[in-house]
Amino acid sequence: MPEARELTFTAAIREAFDIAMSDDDGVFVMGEGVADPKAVFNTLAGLPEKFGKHRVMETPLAENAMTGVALGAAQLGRRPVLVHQRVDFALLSLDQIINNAAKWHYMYGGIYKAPIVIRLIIGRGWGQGAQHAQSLESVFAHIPGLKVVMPACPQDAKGLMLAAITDDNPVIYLEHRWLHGTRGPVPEGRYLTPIEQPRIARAGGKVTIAATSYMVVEALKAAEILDIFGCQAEVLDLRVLRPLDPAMVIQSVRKTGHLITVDTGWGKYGIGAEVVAAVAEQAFSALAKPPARLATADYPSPSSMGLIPGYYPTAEAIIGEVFKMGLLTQDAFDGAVAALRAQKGTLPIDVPDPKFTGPF
Amino acid sequence: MPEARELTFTAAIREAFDIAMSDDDGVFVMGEGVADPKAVFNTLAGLPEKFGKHRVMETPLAENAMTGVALGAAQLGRRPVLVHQRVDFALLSLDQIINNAAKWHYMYGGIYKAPIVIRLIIGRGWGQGAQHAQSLESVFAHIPGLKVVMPACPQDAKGLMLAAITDDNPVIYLEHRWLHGTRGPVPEGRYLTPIEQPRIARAGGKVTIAATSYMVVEALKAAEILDIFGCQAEVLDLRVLRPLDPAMVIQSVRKTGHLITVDTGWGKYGIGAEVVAAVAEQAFSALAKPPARLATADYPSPSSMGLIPGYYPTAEAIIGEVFKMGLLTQDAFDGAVAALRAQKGTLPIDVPDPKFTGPF
Amino acid sequence: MTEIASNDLRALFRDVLRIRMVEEAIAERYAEQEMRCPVHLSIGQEAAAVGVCAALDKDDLVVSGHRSHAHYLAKGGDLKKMIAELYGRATGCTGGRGGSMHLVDPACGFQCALPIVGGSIPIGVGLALALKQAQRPQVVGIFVGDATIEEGVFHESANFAAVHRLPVVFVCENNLYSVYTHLSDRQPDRPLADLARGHGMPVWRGDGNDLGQVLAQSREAVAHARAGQGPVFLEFTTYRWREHCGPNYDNHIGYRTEEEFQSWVPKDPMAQLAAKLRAAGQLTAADEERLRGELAAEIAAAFAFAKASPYPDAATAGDKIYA
Amino acid sequence: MTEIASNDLRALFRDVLRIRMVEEAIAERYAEQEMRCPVHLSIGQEAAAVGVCAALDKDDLVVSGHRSHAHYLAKGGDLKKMIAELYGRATGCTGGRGGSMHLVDPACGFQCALPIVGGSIPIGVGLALALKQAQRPQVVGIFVGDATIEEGVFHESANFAAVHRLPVVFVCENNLYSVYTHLSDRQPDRPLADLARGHGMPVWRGDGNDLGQVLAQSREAVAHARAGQGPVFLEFTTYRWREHCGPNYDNHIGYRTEEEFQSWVPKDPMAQLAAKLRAAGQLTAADEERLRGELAAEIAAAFAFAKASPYPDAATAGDKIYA
Ligand SMILES: Cc1ncc(C[n+]2csc(CCOP(=O)(O)OP(=O)(O)O)c2C)c(N)n1
Ligand SMILES: Cc1ncc(C[n+]2csc(CCOP(=O)(O)OP(=O)(O)O)c2C)c(N)n1
Ligand SMILES: [Mg+2]
Ligand SMILES: [Mg+2]
Repeated sequence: MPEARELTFTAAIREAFDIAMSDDDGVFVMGEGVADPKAVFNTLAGLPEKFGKHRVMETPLAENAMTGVALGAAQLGRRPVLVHQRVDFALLSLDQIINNAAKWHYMYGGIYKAPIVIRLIIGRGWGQGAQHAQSLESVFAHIPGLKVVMPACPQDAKGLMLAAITDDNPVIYLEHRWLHGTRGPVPEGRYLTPIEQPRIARAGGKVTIAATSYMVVEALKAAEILDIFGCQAEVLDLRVLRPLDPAMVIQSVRKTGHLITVDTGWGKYGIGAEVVAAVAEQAFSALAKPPARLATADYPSPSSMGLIPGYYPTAEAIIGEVFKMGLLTQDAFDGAVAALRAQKGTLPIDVPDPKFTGPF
Repeated sequence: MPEARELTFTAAIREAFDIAMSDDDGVFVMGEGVADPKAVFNTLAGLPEKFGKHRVMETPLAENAMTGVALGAAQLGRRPVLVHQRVDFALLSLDQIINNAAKWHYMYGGIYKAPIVIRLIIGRGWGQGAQHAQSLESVFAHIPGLKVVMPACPQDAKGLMLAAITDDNPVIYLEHRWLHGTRGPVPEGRYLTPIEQPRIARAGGKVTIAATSYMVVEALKAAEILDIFGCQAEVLDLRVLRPLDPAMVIQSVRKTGHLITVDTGWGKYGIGAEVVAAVAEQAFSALAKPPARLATADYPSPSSMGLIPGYYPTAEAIIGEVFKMGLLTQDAFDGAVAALRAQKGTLPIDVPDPKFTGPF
Repeated sequence: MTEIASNDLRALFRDVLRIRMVEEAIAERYAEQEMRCPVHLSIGQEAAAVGVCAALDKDDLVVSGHRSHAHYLAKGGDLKKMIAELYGRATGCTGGRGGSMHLVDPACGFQCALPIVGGSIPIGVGLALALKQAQRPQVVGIFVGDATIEEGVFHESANFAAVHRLPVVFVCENNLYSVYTHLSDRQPDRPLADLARGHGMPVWRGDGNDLGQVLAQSREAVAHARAGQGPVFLEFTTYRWREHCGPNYDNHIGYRTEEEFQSWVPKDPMAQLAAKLRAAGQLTAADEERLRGELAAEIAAAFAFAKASPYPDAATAGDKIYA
Repeated sequence: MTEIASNDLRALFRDVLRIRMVEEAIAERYAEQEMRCPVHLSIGQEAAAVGVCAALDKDDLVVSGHRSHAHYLAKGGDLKKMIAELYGRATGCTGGRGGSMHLVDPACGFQCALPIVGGSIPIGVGLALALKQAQRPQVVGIFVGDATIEEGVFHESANFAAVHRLPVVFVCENNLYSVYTHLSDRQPDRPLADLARGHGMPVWRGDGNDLGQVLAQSREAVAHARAGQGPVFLEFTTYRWREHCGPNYDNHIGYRTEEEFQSWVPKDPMAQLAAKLRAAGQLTAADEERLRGELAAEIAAAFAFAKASPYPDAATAGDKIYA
């Protein structure tokens, strides 16, 4: 279906909630600040007025209990969406998420379901620091019984949210703060993006870049420049981390012979490890070169922008890996890096775009 | 140093505490049940009497706060060891572990340290079920700032505990319930097992088996039988999951060309993923065959022993992977399996040995 | 406090005796090593379970923790399915998935039991939220122990229930111990129920071994919660007779004295109730014998059912991971 | 309640004014986009910070949360290091590692600040445990907001402090809001301090904008904690003037009314204190001008220091991950 309409990631999420709540009275949103004037970075703007404060429900500061409350309410036909303004806060609720929600259906022999969505925002930039900028998707993705999604474009932001709300299982929906301002085509009305597979964000034949969340943006930046310098990268937006379906990655690697993973979390025991391991197990002989992983540096996020260079993976780092794999000449590599830097201009390192001025 | 003395894993842990508390008045143990008559499966037997209840300190049920209390006390020169009788309970405290303890030294610019040990017991068997038999080491191993150890033999149980208590960083010490009854040589007195490297549990040249915790026992069982059937396996006890040093695994794979990982946790985004990814990145060409991962089945732990077959990796499953890699003839494989089964006899599937009769 | 008619109590005696006999049968057979999961017995504590559940309506809901047998049975849970669950059989209430610490019977409103201490509290509050959102008249009973309320999640849940005036009845069975650790090692010396008062809840405190008092106080508390006046808190003092987990007596191991235990024996909720009924002429020796006979038969049948039931098929272990 | 000598108050006026002027300077310069981290200002709430810290000894310890500037300064934290930290410079109190939400100055006993709400509470209690274990005479002040005590960890920590009679002074600045959510949407209608009573703690409740009252109550509370009688709880009612996070006024965005805000303006702790001192003849216009001049110079110097300081070397970002 051709669809010209463009929305921001923020507006796409908002539209998903509007539709979900209109379609099903059982759906309600809960969390700290969901009904306040900032409306969770505007993703819920106008919804308290439209649906009432009992369906966009402020909560006390009580992450663990609120998760259990959502799960309890879900037993009687409600479909709660719990929101935390930072994934870091969800660490207070892993008992209810991992011990209870993830196992609910299984451990009661299938008689119960756990249709809850937990929406978690990954912070970055403007000095957020160690406790407001973690990207903890690996922790969730490791746990059977959960589903874990990370949209990277507005279309998926909406489609995966609608799918998550419709799903009868607990879905962890991780959204990156730096995606909120991005724009892209978004179909009107209700549609579900299946919680099943990666998305081919850009087709190419020379190297496979499997990325998550905001790193898809970096990967696409890299791929555009690489294209100019004669190397066609295929960018896969992993999008669904659990259940992870590696088939599309494997298919791509069979074509390209080269694999680079780039994700927003820490590398050790991270998303890239699973992707690389799955490919190594299932498509070993397709790999022409050792695979490479890019991830956030293996330490807590520092606050000062002076300490940020080198912390997050970038398009430039991706191009560096492509070069190391022997897929670019030295000249092409130098040219690609120069082009990237020119494109970036003088944008400070701690914001995604000039409009982002903190404080959160 | 030759050392004939054998101790159980339990006694080895107890000895570590006895030494640590005798050597340093700052060391104290805290947790639910640490000073009760069961003494945490006897690992602390006699210590409350010897050191006083203020140094083997009962706590209320408050996992998150107790972790913060330990960290706070550590700021003034104390060296607390916090004990949870099940790792599952620690999910209530990941805020303090991940947000605070792991980042303490880093986020305060190096002015503070976090010398705390968190000792977590992994349950298995006797119907423990979904919330008392998780093996969550991947969650901890993913987090920079933590150290994560999993001893698999009495010598390391003592040496790693002493090292953990001596370390100035937060150390997660994961001990498997099914190891408590195992026996092995344990040197007398104070010694530290460095929190640095795997251990070669058995040398061999045909296939590398990288295992963790109780799976080292299964791997050794497999290796013994494999030996009889002409296939020499090298068993590496990973032992230190963070910082993970893959060098020894890589060295072994360069020799054997074959890699199997076996761990006590879930497989997806698990310990094996990191090991396989590290080998694929750093020693790709050394692999003669695709690597294989064995892990706990990708669902919650069921209670009924009727549902346990197939849930945990076994020596038999390891031999199965060796066979699939083409390292055994069909006859050798059949013989190895038969030998294993004969050895196991009629021991029920939900206990490590005939003496284990629950209820925990 | 409402007076309880003694014929009300008579009906409840059966429930108390039944729970006692079920748990004694479990204790007796546990050594056979066929119930291969942890068991937390409520022997000595039955009155709280029975009194509270008697004050609840059939379609009210209940959640519990690790020590849930009595709550499950008092609320009307299926005995056969419970015993089969302890035996790990396919006919158990979760088909062997959960074991003794995850009892469940939605047919009678026994919504769930969970062994992570405090883990079921917010579940119960969430049920109450949904009931209120749907303007349904039920209330939710949440059974906790004296240690359970040390967990932060109790307070978070209590506060939420209070601010939303949810129909929740917190029931705290204060048996003085958390495993082998005495209350005084875990909490300051003040009435435990003050914690609930801090959350603005009305509180009833009673002798948990006196079924009449439990019932009377529970009725008042339930009425309050059902009237939409928000959550309430019941604290019942009682005592666990056997070890924390498992079938045995354990007064010799050193965490409590034989004397302390002996001081509770005369307070046995079952014996007290029986004496009262006998004194009121409502329970003859013959009645009691008949009752015991009936119950013994029912219990024997439940064990027989469990033992005759198949184990779940290992091939199904990977089913129903996702709904 | 103890009477506070007005010359005590005079000395404290300087502290209040200093904090006010520091935060106004931050607010003014924030738009320059050189302080690139979130800032949570205490303007309007200074009296609680100053009064409590005045009641503490130099070597007593303090922990705080996201809104920590006032506590840091009141306890004696280094202003230059604080401003440099907001500017992300190598000379900041954590060398740029933490930013505004992780202020620290062990030299003056300001042990830490943490932005995970409630995260520093058990840290403070752990410090108190270590002090008690070492039989040292200090107490620990733990600053929390009205929402912070909704987190379970507050209760877990309070209970532990109470059972071990630890020298802890909980200080709750009740400014009625959690970000943009009013207290009444989050907690039932009862005195918030009842929560502390539930844990067996003595409680003082006062006007957090009246420095004299804050100081008098804090002295009593601190004395109680220092005497080994266990933790205490102070609740001070106050009001945040600016937005939750950031430099601006935000009464127009809709979560509170301009009228509500205006009703607090006359209660300005600084203005009230100044008026009192003027009436007592302890503060002349000239005094005040001189004070403002001194402080303005100190503050300007701190900003100049920060701006002149280098950023930390990116090459050091990977240092000090492990001790
Ligand atoms: C979060 C958590 N911590 C610890 C345990 C271990 N544990 C199981 S029951 C129990 C004691 C609970 O005491 P109480 O709430 O008084 O109930 P009782 O056993 O006396 O009925 C403990 C500590 C657990 N299951 N979950
Ligand atoms: C665990 C956690 N949940 C949510 C937040 C987001 N948050 C930051 S400050 C705050 C409000 C705290 O309110 P209060 O304790 O009253 O302090 P105040 O801001 O009023 O000073 C919230 C919800 C957080 N930082 N940490
Ligand atoms: Mg108890
Ligand atoms: Mg507030």
